[in-house]
Parts: sequence; C-alpha cells; structure tokens
Amino acid sequence: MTQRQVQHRINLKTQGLACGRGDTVLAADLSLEVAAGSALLLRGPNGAGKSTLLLTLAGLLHPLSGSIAFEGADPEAGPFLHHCGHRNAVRPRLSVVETLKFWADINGPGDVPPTTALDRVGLGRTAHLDAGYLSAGQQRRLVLARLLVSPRPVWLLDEPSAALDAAGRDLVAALLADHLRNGGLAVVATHDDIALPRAATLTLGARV
Amino acid sequence: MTQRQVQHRINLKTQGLACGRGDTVLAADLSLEVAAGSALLLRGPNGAGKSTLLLTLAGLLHPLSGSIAFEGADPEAGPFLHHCGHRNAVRPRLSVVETLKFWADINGPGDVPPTTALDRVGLGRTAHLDAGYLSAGQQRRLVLARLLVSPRPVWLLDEPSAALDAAGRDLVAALLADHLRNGGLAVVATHDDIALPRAATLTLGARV
Amino acid sequence: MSGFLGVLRRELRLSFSGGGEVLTLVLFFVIVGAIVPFAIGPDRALLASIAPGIIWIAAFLAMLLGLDRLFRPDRDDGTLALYRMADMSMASVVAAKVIAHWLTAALPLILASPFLAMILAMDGPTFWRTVLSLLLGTPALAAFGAFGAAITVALRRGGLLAPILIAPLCVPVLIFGVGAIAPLGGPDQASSAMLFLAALSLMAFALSPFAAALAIDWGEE
Amino acid sequence: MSGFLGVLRRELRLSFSGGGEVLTLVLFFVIVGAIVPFAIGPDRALLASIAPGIIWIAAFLAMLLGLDRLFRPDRDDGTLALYRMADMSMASVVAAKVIAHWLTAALPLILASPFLAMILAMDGPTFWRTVLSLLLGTPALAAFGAFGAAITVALRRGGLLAPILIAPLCVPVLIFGVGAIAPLGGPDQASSAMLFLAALSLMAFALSPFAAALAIDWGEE
Amino acid sequence: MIALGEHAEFIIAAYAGVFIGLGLLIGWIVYDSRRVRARLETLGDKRG
Amino acid sequence: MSIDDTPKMSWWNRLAHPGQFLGWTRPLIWPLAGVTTALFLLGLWFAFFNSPADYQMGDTVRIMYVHVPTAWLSQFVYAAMAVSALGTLVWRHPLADVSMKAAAPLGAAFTAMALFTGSMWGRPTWGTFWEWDGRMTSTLILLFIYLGIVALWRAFDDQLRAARVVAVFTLVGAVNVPIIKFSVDWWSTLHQPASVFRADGPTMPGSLLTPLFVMFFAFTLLFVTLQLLAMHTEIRRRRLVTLERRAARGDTL
Ligand code: HEM
Ligand SMILES: Nc1ncnc2c1ncn2[C@@H]1O[C@H](COP(=O)(O)OP(=O)(O)OP(=O)(O)O)[C@@H](O)[C@H]1O
Ligand SMILES: Nc1ncnc2c1ncn2[C@@H]1O[C@H](COP(=O)(O)OP(=O)(O)OP(=O)(O)O)[C@@H](O)[C@H]1O
Ligand SMILES: [Mg+2]
Ligand SMILES: [Mg+2]
Repeated sequence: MTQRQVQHRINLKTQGLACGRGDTVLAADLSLEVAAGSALLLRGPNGAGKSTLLLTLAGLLHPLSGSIAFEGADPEAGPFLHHCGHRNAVRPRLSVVETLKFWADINGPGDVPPTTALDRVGLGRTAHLDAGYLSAGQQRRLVLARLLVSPRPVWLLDEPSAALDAAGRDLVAALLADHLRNGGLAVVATHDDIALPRAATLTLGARV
Repeated sequence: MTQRQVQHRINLKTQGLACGRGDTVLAADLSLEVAAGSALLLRGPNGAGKSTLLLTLAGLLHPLSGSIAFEGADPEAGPFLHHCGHRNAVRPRLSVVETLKFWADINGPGDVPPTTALDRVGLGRTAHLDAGYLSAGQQRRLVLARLLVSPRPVWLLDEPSAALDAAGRDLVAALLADHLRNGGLAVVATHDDIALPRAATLTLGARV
Repeated sequence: MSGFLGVLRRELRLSFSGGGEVLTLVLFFVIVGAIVPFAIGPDRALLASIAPGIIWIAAFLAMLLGLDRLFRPDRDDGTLALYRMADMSMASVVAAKVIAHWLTAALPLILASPFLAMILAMDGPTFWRTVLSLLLGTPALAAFGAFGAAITVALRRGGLLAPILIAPLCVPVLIFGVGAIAPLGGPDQASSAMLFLAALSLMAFALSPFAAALAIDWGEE
Repeated sequence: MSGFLGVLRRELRLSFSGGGEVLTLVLFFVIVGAIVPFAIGPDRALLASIAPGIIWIAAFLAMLLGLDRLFRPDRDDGTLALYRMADMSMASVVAAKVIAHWLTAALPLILASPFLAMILAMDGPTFWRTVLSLLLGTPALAAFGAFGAAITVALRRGGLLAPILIAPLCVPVLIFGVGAIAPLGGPDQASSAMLFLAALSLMAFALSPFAAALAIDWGEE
Repeated sequence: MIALGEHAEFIIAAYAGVFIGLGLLIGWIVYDSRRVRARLETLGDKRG
Repeated sequence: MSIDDTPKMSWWNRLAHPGQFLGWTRPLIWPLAGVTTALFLLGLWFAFFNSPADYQMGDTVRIMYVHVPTAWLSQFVYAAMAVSALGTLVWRHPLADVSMKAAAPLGAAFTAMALFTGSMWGRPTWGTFWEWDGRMTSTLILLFIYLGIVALWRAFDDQLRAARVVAVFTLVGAVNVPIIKFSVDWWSTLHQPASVFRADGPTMPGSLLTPLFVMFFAFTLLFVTLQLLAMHTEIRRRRLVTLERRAARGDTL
C-alpha cells in the first residue's frame, strides 16, 4: 500500500445549501464557511436535521440544492474526511484492537499505531477484549480512536459525547483541540457543551 | 381486560447486592434504600456498571449475591416497574400512535390515552407518522410516553436524556418530578445533570 | 387478553404492511418448488411421483426460513425486553406469535399450492390430500419453529441456526405429512398418518409456547 | 491493497470465529439433502437418478440463504457507511466479500458433498463430475448472490427477498450445473455445459462487484 | 353465440379468466387512484 | 419553500415534469379508455362471431386472441421497464421511475394471464395444463422476476432510493433474460424431442389475423391507459407522502 500523503488545510464552503430527507427540506439556504483550524458546532432541537446536514456534508446524502466545496482538497489523494454517525460500526467477536486495525486498513493507516490510539482514548486495558462487550460509552471511545489511526483533515462528528462520562467529554474536547491546532477542520453536532477554541455555532430551526 | 389496580407507595431495599456480567463483579455490597416519592441517580464513568445495575434491579439479570426487595409491591397485581434501556423498541412501519397503543396493550393501559401522552412529550403532531422516521431524540421522547400510558410506581431509566435537546431534558425532569410527587420511585442512570428534588446519588466505581 | 390481541394485531400489521413479507414467503415457496424440475429433469411421471414431497419440502423450508423474523427483530430493538416486563406471560406472547406466524407463513402457502401442483403435474385427488395434510401439519411446524427461534434468539446471530436445529425435530411432521398424501400402505395408512399429523400439531401447539417462553427467559438474562 | 486484504481477513475471521456460521451453512446443506429421502421415499434407484439435482439444489439454497449476512450486519452497525468513505472503492470491497463468501459458503459445501453423495446412493464417477460442476458453478452463485444482497441491503429487513430476486436469475447456473453432471445428450453436451458454467462464473464474477457497488451507493443515500 | 366445439369449457375459462383478471386489475388501479386523491383532498391539496 | 433543481427546462423536460405531465395527460385518459373498450368489443365480436375455427385446432384457436396479445405484452412491458430504468439511471428523470413502478404490476398481470391462457390452450391441444417447454418455462421465470420486482418496490419506504436500486436490478434482469431463455431452450430440447406440438406455423390465414390484430391493439391500448392512470396515482402518492410528513413537522402546507 502506498502511504498516501496526508492532506492539509482544507476549508469548507457551502453556497445556498439545502438538505433534507426525500422531499422534506430540513435546512435551506445555508452558506457556511469553516476555515482550516476552526470548528463549527451544530445545535438545535431533536429532529432539526443536524444528522442530516452532517450526512450531506459527508457526501452520503445528496444536497437538495446548492453546493458544497472543500477548498484545498485533492480528490486524487483519496478521501479526506471522517464521519462518525450514531452507529459505532463495532462488531462483536472481533477484539477491540482488531477492530481498530481493520479501520486503519480500510481508511489508510497513519503514524499513530492502534495501541497508542487506544491508550489515548482510555481503552488501553481492553485492547484484547471482544469489542461487543464494551459498554455504550466505551464503544464511543473506540470510535474516537478511529479518528486518530487514519489522519484526515476534516472531521464530521454526530454527537461524539453521547453516552460519555465527564472524563470522556473532556477527552472529546482535547482531541478536537489537538485536531484544530494541527490545521484540521471539524463540524460537530451536539446537545452537550463542548469547550472549543475558535468554534462558531449554527443553530438549526426548532420544530419538534 | 380487567383494569388492574395501580399499585402505590413501593420502597426499594437492597441488601449486600452485588451485580455484574458473567463472573465479572461490577458493583458489590450495595445496600440501597429508596423510599416511595424519592429518586436515586446513578452516576459513574463509562463501563462502571450502571446499566448492569438497572437490569439487575429490573429482574432481567440475576444478582450475583445479596437481595432486592420491593416493599409494598403486590406480585398478584401484575408488574409494577418500567425499565427503559438503551434500545427504544421502536419498529419502523408502525405509526407513532400505533406503537404507543401496542405498548399500552401489553403493559396494561392506564388513564392517560395515547394521544394525550404524545402531546405531553411533544410528539402530538407526529402521531400518524411512521415511527421509523423519528430522529434519535424523537424516538427517545416516544419511549418517555410509554411511561405515561401504563402507570407503574417504579421507573428504572437508563440515560433517559441521551440524544435529547435542552427542552427534552427539562421534559424528563418534569416527568420525573410529577412521578415522584405521585408517590412513585425512580432510579436513573445518567451522565447529564437532571434537576430532581429529593434525589440521592450513587456513584459507581471508576474502571474504564 | 388485550395484550394477546395487541401482539397478534401488531404481528399481522407488520407482515402485511409495505414490507410484503407474506408475498416474499409465498414467492420463495413457489420458486423452490419450481426450480426442482430444472435440477431433476422435466419428466412428467417422475415429477408427479415426487410432487407431494416437493411441495412439503418447499413448505417446510419456507416456514423454517421465515422463523428469523419471529423474535430476532424484537430482540434487536428491545421489544423482547419489554415483553418480559409486560402485563402478560411470555407464553401468551409466544402463542400470539405462533398464531400470527401460521396465518402469515403457512396459510398463504397453502393458498398458493394449486399453482405448484399444476406445474408439477399433480392429479386432482392427490392435490386435495396435499392441501389437507398441509392444513393439518403446518401448525406443528409453526409451533416447533417458534421453539427453535426462541432458542436461537439469545445468540447474537441466529440466521440459519434455528432452521437447522428445528429441522430434525420436524422430520416426523414431514414423514406423516407425505405419508398422508401418497400412502405406500393404502388408504388406511393415509388416514392414520393424518391422525398422527393432527395429534402432533395439537401437542406441539399446546406445549411449545411454554417451552419457548422458558428458553427466552433463560437465554436473555 | 491493504484495504482489500483487511476486508477479506475480517470476513474470514467473523465466519470462522465462535459463531460457527460456516458450520451452520454446511449443516443446512446436509439437512436439505438428507430430508429429501424422507419426503420422496427411500427408493435407491430413484434417489440415485435425482441425486445430482438434489445436491445442486441444496447447494443453491444454502448459498442463497447465507446471503443475508453478506452486507446486512455491516449496514446495521454502520460499517457500510465507513466503507463508503474508505480509501478503497466499493467495488473492491464487494470483490473481497464475494471471495470470502465463496470461501466460507461454497468451499465447505463442496467438501461436505461426499457425505450427501453417500446417503443419496450416488456412484463414483457421477460424484466426481458433481464436484467439478460445483467448483465451476458456485462462483457464479456467489457473485450473483452478492448482487442480490447489495440490492436488498438498504431495506430495513431484507430477509428472504435477496434469495427470491436472485433465484430466477440463477436458473441458468442450475441448468448447466446439473447438465454437466447427468447429460442426457451424452458427453458432448456435458462438456459444453461445463464450458457454459465456467463462462457464467467468469462473467458474473467480473461484473457483479460493479453492479453491486452501484446498488449499494444508490440505495444508501 | 356460435357453438364452440368440444373444448368449449377451456375457451370460456380462458376468456373468463383473462377478463376477470383485467377487471380486478382495473378495479384495483381505479380504487387506488381514488383513495390517494381522497387522502390528498383531506390534506387540502388543490392541485388535484 | 420552493426548491426546484430541475435544470433548464427544455420542451422535453417541461412535458415530462411530473406536475406538467399530470396536466397534459389527464385529458387523454377517458378517450383512451373509450377507444380501448371499443376495440375490445370489436375484437370479441371477431373472435366469437366472425372468425372460423382452425382446420387443425378447431375452436380452441380462439384462445389465441387472448393468449398471444398477453404473451406479447409480457415481454413488451419488460422492455419498457428496462428503458425506463435507463432513464432513471442515466438521465435521472423523475418520471422514469414513476413509469417503472407503475409498469411492474401490469407486466406481472399480463404474464400471469399469458400463462393462464396458455395452459387453458395446452389442455385441449397437448392434453396437459403444463409442459416444461422452453418458451413456457422462460415465461414462468419472467413472472418470478416481475413479482420479485414488485416485492422489491414494496419493501422500500423511500421511493426515490428504491427507484435507483430497482433500476439496477431491472437492467441486470434485462441482461439476464436472454441468457435464461438460451439456457432453458438448451435444457428443454435436451429433455424433449420435438414431440411437443407447435402451433406457430409461419402462415396464418387472414381470417385469424384480423381478430388477432384487433385484440393486440386493444390490449396494448389498455396497457397504455392503465399505465397512465397508475403513473398519475404514483405521482399523487408521492406528493401525499411529502405533504403528510410536512404536516407532521408542523410546516404550513
Ligand atoms: C402456459 C403455457 C404457455 C406459455 C407461457 C406461452 C407463452 C407464449 C409466449 C411468451 C409467446 C410469445 C412468443 C414470442 O413473441 O416469441 C407465445 C406465443 C404463442 N403461443 Fe404460447 N404459450 C403457452 C402455451 C401455448 C399453447 C398451448 C399454444 C397452442 C397450442 C400456444 C400457441 C402460441 C402461439 C400460436 C403464439 C404466437 C405465435 C408466435 O409468436 O410465434 N401457446 N406463447
Ligand atoms: N431515513 C429517513 N427518511 C425520512 N425522514 C427521516 C429519516 N431519518 C430521519 N428523518 C426525519 O428527518 C428529520 C431530521 O432528522 P435528523 O436525524 O437529521 O435530526 P437531528 O437534528 O439529528 O435530531 P436528533 O437531535 O434527535 O438526533 C426528523 O424529523 C426525522 O423524522
Ligand atoms: N453482555 C455482556 N457480557 C459481558 N460483559 C458485558 C456485557 N455487556 C457489558 N459488559 C461489560 O460490563 C461492564 C459494564 O457495562 P455497563 O453497560 O453496565 O456500563 P455502564 O456503566 O452502563 O457504562 P456506560 O456509561 O458507558 O453506558 C463493561 O465493562 C462491559 O465491558
Ligand atoms: Mg441526530
Ligand atoms: Mg450504560
């Protein structure tokens, strides 16, 4: 496998972006600018469309109209973004470290070896446990480790702190701060308070 | 269906309770007393065993040792507790109100009709939508409505506010306050701050 | 009682709504029956002689393969945990599910069987005996099947496990079912096979809800 | 390439670890073959004459029914979404999965076929031809099957839908597979059937990863 | 009506089958169309 | 809230935009239905009163007037679906998937009718309702494919996603149908010597051809009419779903 070059300094710009499910428009006319090194927090009540917007930015849903541009991204150099949804992609019967190695394989490995990443998120001791036995919060920590093993400049995180304890929330904030300091970009949907430097906030409409 | 009498004023007492998974002891020698009208908040880091303790109290897992007593409960009068776990029991293709009616059917219906309960949790308008279309937080609200349609004096809630927005967290607090005021009892595992009157807190050990 | 009806109603709603699981199962039954001639040749006499067996095997497979939807989705989304704390016994939940399974997985097959009978060159009287034996025998398959599904639901992935656990148990149903149609020993044999079949169905239906409920309770904790 | 191998390794690990899915599938194959005598009677000559067909049908069903585990668990737990953002194309993910599926769902059946051949009273030469035709034909089944699984993966519950969609498309495989064993038209026919079979397998294996990747990408968004 | 010869029953069955089938098909499509339009009307959609 | 990302409207796009399409085809339905009925009455009159019995098959030849049109439509409808599938995949045309969805049950129905009339014809001529002959067998498989497509459509909640997936399957099916036909022919000739009586003699007297053609047109027009009606229903159903969701979310309609 040719070790691909890590891409740097990507800016996100959207122009008149509308996203939604099927024909239902959930957010219209969004013109966002998120520069490398800064973050955008998505807030809003349940059902506002935060997850939908993240999926659209990740390219997993088609925008209903408008455009999304990642400036500075080199499409030749492979994918440049991580998306973490509500589901953890953790399969029982594979051990924690096997799971992480597999993710590194398919996403292209980076400089951080899996065991180091596990230590960083506080799962060092569970490395050889069946990943299906992890508690809700431990699985979420494993997902965070995925962000570390394959470095990518854009992180799209959907409620990264759900099911995490206080230490876990601090961990999320620390990881994000590191990422931003290294010139990364992050869009984070959350209901919790995550202390972030240089973070703008976008609140999506209220409609339960 | 003979309308069963709603049971009242149940106290929870455990004596030297130990719970865990398989042979792994997660919490030992717990002697709890929770009186009717009061609540116990379970806290602790990820993997501490909060969910396990709730399942044990609900009778879904066997205690490793010790005993659990619900004083004042009449086993003849049918089940007296609600347990809400991480999973929502929401099935696509049934509408929201059908789902709630089904729960009322199997749990024994109470005085609150399903539509009223839906209004209470803020899902009134989605009543005839396919329940699979609800967002993560909306599904959680639907679960809360289940607690209302079949009145039971003991509530065991596992992270009831996960995926809920600020309004949703207030809703959880309000529902719990109502429940306690009516002489109910609640044990709630949570990472969030839920403002509750007369609530004790039990913090389970740290072991990520 | 409202709980029992609630479960029954929900199961029927889910089977007939959009997903069209009933249509899928019927198609599976017909397709399994219809591909046999490709494998063993279209000789009419040969086909006619084994047609009852083919129809029974197709019904057997279709019913067993429909099992996975009996408890697994409920377990995955947490409904099974609700049943355990519901104001009704697990046995009556299972009984409601067995009835729903028969109505949605067996009855439609029986209604579709004339078509298979035609392309397999079955004659009229044999066909009617086949329908009768299916009517008498499928409740036993549904009941045994529910038991198998209950045993495997606690495993993280049941998949094909329930069918293969249950298949050996169901072999008597198959033997009497085919025996009731194409009796080697004459009409006497046939009617006694029918009787056995009915007895098996009754017994299985009476016992399996309790056995299945036990299996679920023990497996889940 | 490390991605391709990673997927392959993971699939094999999952199939062979604890769950024993491979064992389940083999048992299913054997059971389907073994219940046939119960359903059609123990006449040895009759059994021997239809034995190749039965083995092929059993393999056909076992492979189609193993499909559900190909993409669905990955979709349910979110791994499929990861694949879509991985540093490898979806087509190569599918190709790795097809190979893994063949290794875990077809090869074990072929290894188990002597047992079935024995209880179905098959003779030696026929058996060897059966093994050869299975070796040539099952890759086509795996490839078609992956396509069917990809079509249905976006569904909340696919269940039996993939098998019934794919079974009609696989009829040629069955026809040539059996035709290669028990040629009524003589050895000439048999070898042309083998050729057709190999051609089908090659074509299916070359095209299906792309078709399946299309179906997944479009179905998921 | 002319005499249909010795196989009349098959001819009649074929025609009856086809036309009953067509009747069911047409009936279902028209019913479906009506139902959807009625539901659209209850939602107050004016575009018909 | 009017998000309409239809590109520059060419005349074709304008005619084929769902709303427009509804508008300009609605007046066609009643006239089409009238012509279809007239053709059917005419065809039935020809079939029973104005055509002779065949010298070989006797009166059973009258079954041909319903058998051949339905058999022909069973293939034509699949071809139409395959073209629509291309429309969905290549041009992403919103009407193409509506047309694809409307056609599937119609095609299944015509195929089932072809099978039914075929077996009603087979009994008097061959003595059996069913024979595993190549053409009949491949029609049977075609029926399975149709029903599979119908089941697939029903299994999806989101019709837009369904459209593309079904389109891929339809096209793969279209590639496969000739292979199936070939293999089934190979198989049936292998097993059956040419003992099966074939009716498709090259020449047919005009007295048989007239009713055949009239019925042909009647069935084809019926298909067109039903297809249009079903497409209208489908367009409206999609609007209905959108409106219901929107109402549930509390937006103004
Ligand atoms: C279930 C049984 C049958 C099926 C599925 C079937 C199917 C078909 C199909 C698909 C066609 C169109 C062929 C094409 O366009 O190339 C066709 C045409 C025709 N069939 Fe049948 N058929 C059946 C039975 C019969 C029988 C029993 C007869 C007469 C004894 C018959 C006579 C014809 C004739 C005369 C044509 C039109 C001539 C032609 O297109 O070559 N069919 N049938
Ligand atoms: N697959 C789907 N098809 C159609 N509509 C959907 C689908 N998933 C979600 N929706 C609808 O889209 C809306 C937004 O959902 P989304 O998951 O984006 O909300 P969210 O802002 O992430 O909410 P939460 O905070 O509860 O996670 C909801 O009203 C939901 O009903
Ligand atoms: N089915 C199981 N079998 C064996 N061990 C398990 C099982 N489920 C969880 N565990 C283990 O039990 C421990 C406690 O899990 P539990 O779910 O009770 O934690 P928790 O306190 O609820 O954590 P969280 O806040 O992350 O939800 C974890 O270390 C986990 O690995
Ligand atoms: Mg969300
Ligand atoms: Mg927990």
